[in-house]
Amino acid sequence: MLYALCFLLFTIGLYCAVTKKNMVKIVIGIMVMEYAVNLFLIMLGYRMGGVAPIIGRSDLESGLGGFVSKSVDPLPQALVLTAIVISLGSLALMISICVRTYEKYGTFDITQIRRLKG
Amino acid sequence: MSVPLPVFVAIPLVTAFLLPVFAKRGKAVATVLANLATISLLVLAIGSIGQSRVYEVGRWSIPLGINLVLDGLSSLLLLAISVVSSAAMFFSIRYMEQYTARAKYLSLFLLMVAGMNGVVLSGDIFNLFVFLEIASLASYALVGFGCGHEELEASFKYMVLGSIGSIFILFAVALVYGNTGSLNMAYISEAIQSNGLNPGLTFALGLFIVGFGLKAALVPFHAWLPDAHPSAPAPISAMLSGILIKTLGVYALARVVFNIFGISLATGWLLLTFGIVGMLVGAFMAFGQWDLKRLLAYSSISQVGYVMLGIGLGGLIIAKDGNLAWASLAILGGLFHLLNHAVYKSLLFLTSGSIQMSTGTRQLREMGGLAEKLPVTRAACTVASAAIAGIPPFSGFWSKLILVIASVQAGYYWVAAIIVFVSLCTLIMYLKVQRYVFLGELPENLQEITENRGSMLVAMVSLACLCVLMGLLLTPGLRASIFAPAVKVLVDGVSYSANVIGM
Amino acid sequence: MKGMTIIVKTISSWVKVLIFLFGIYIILFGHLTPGGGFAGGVILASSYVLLMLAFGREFAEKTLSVPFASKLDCVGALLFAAVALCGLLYGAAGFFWNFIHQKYLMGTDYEFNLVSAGTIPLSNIAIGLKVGASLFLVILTLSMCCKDFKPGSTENEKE
Amino acid sequence: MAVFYILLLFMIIAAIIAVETDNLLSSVICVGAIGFGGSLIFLFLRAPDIAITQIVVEVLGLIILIRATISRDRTFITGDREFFGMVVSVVIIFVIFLAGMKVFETLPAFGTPIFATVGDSASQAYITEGMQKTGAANLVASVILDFRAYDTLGEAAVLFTSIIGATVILRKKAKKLPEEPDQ
Repeated sequence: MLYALCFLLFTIGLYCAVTKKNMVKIVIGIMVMEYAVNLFLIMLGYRMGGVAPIIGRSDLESGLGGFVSKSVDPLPQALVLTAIVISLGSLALMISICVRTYEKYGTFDITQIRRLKG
Repeated sequence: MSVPLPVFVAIPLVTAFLLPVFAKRGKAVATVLANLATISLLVLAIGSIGQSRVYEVGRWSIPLGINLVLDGLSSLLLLAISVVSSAAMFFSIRYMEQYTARAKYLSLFLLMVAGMNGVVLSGDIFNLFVFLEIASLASYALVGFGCGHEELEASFKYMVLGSIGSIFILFAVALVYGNTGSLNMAYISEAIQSNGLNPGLTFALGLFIVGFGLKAALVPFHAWLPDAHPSAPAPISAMLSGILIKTLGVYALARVVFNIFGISLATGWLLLTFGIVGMLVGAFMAFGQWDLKRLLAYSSISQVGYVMLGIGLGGLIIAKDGNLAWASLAILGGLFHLLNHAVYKSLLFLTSGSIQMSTGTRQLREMGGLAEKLPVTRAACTVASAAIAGIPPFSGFWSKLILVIASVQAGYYWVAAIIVFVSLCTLIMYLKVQRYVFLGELPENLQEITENRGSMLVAMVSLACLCVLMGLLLTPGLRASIFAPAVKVLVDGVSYSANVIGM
Repeated sequence: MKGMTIIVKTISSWVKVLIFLFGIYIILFGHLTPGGGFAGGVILASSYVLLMLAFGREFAEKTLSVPFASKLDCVGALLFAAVALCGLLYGAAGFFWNFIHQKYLMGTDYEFNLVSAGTIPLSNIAIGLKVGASLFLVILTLSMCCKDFKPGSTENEKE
Repeated sequence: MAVFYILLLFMIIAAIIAVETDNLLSSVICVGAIGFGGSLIFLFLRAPDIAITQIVVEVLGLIILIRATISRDRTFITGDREFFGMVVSVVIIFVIFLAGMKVFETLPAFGTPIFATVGDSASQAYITEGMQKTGAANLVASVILDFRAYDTLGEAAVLFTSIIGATVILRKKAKKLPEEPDQ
């Protein structure tokens, strides 16, 4: 059920990116999709009643067994860290294209930015 | 000579990191460094033909770490990338004099090359996504490099569709991880073979097809290509049309469909349909264009259709348990066409850049009679047009012939008919280019123009020579070392995992 | 952009130092506690962004000029690539090999020390430098573009 | 468990407002709300690294977005694209949504991660041997900077690309005559 809500967030983003005609709104839609995917990845690695994948001194002293049976999955967290930075990079590039386009055309409305046919 | 595989990524990446330091002074140094990087990649790519290796990054055995896989298909793509990128890089020495920010241009160019090499070599599905993002982001920025109205509009459109494609791919990666618990392609493939496809994995496959289809501009997803490719500077158009859509789209799709999920009847038909629809739509749309580069861009859609047709037909025959010899022939046709198209389409875009730099226009109606003024460009353009239209001694003829033979042998006569028909359309299209650009009356305002000199000529002439000689790649010795391993990778399908884990 | 009132300026000049130190802490202890190169780098960048918002763009540019930031960006990326390439010194299979840990520190009793984990802290520092410089650069360029901006007046550049 | 539902519903409501409001500035602020909600969820999902990164990235991302929209949202752009295309895309999205609903039944139930059920998974090895093999107590750091450091190199390159790309797109003068020197 939580997965489904997460997918709903994804679809809202997709809807925004596909149907809106304001450039910034399109960017926002893409950002929402990225949040949803990141959240989905982290959820995949969650363990009920788990602990963060960081080993403390007490864990080491009492043997790693307790930690191993409770830790959540560190791999999706590493992937999401990468994905967050990638999305920040593409956000920066996208916003600079938007700003520059606004400077040229004086509007964010993509129906008025139509020099190219097709 | 066997170099460690990460060198293919490290050389362009480190050079790209180094170049912006030369921003103010030393533009010449930056240019020389960038050219050295692409040429050394070319040498390494030629040296790696026929090898197959696995490299474990950080000495972590899979699945702990990431592995890089060099097999026949990867080395074919590496060769194509390095040939096109060194020609385009050499061409841009003179061509990019029209633009500012030279060092940043070179840096972005090399980042794009690094991204493509990373995609081709990667054996890990998430790593493939990361490098795909590098190449895509660099190409979004390069499409908008001119900062004019059209460039920015095309760049935004490309970036939105490309980002949606990337997110679909990431979502598919997440689903695959959730269902198999692994990110390594070989392990995923193994898990799918032992547990079978469940609805989650099928949905992930669908997302992969849409995502890579957006990158490859397969027909329902092609809306960005006719805007983005003409708007970029000519060497970048050559890179985008020549190699980027094939690496990020066709290669990645073929790898995922054939080697990870395993080809099935439905995916075989789907790829074949993508190919045929792309061929027809691209050819018809190209007829009506009066903008030279836009015509070339639509023609790219049609030519990528040929590649998809070859691969899809081969997959279909494999899925139907047909004769494997025919399947390999169809895939050979597709891959040979991929290599051919990389060479002649980039040559055509380079000649269009040369024409645009001389005349200052891209509109076919405003040109004419340039044959005397631009003799070398004309010769190169004629060679490339003959090759793309499939006139016998040139390379395009052989790949189309192989595709026709394969489809006739496998009993798909209608496919063969479509191939011949689209080939005729292509011929007419390029006759139109020849007629309006090089023949006819020379307009008043173009009396003074002269042929471009220097690096642009060298790049065009060397690609034209390659274009003439490409037919030789089908001689048995070269074919066995270049194409046979690549075809074998796709025909073997999911035994990829056993090969990689065993290597 | 001239900057904000004196209250904001005074507070932010104090807070800026704290944020900067916090960023350095996050980077250095990335292998022991939550955080790491990316988070720390972004925090470093945000300390400069705070300076820019409070004092105006010119002041921030004076503290960290654009060419210098772009050099730092390149240096950070090169350092990270160098960490990767250093592994190659120990044989052709050593790309990204954690040579310090595997060769020198393995088996010694050094857990939870700052110098544990071999190349990981080095990579964290390189990435922190890179991320901080590049994000500061992005915001600076974006605000430079906004400076002489008048809505509707598209420039008459010859295309 | 309930906290996840509450936070996710909060994020979804914020997303709907961000999508549907006409004022760009409020839309951007709602994006910030989604991001902070996401950061809280990450904290509850035992991912403190991600929570920290998400929150600081969110701050910078908001500054970038506000830079882009401030003083530019005077022209309210209302309405959507042409009706027919809109209907088609909404139908396609709805179909994707319905197809996706089926998919989540095949995943392991929430709270039982896949790595615990697969025998030779990488994550299990990271948890049991990661500390000893890399020496880092933070296993996420050991994964991103040692086991999968090659990904991180790619990620640094992505950031580098986007920064170079942004400065290229925003430069003042793009074209010049071939003979003219670069400034």
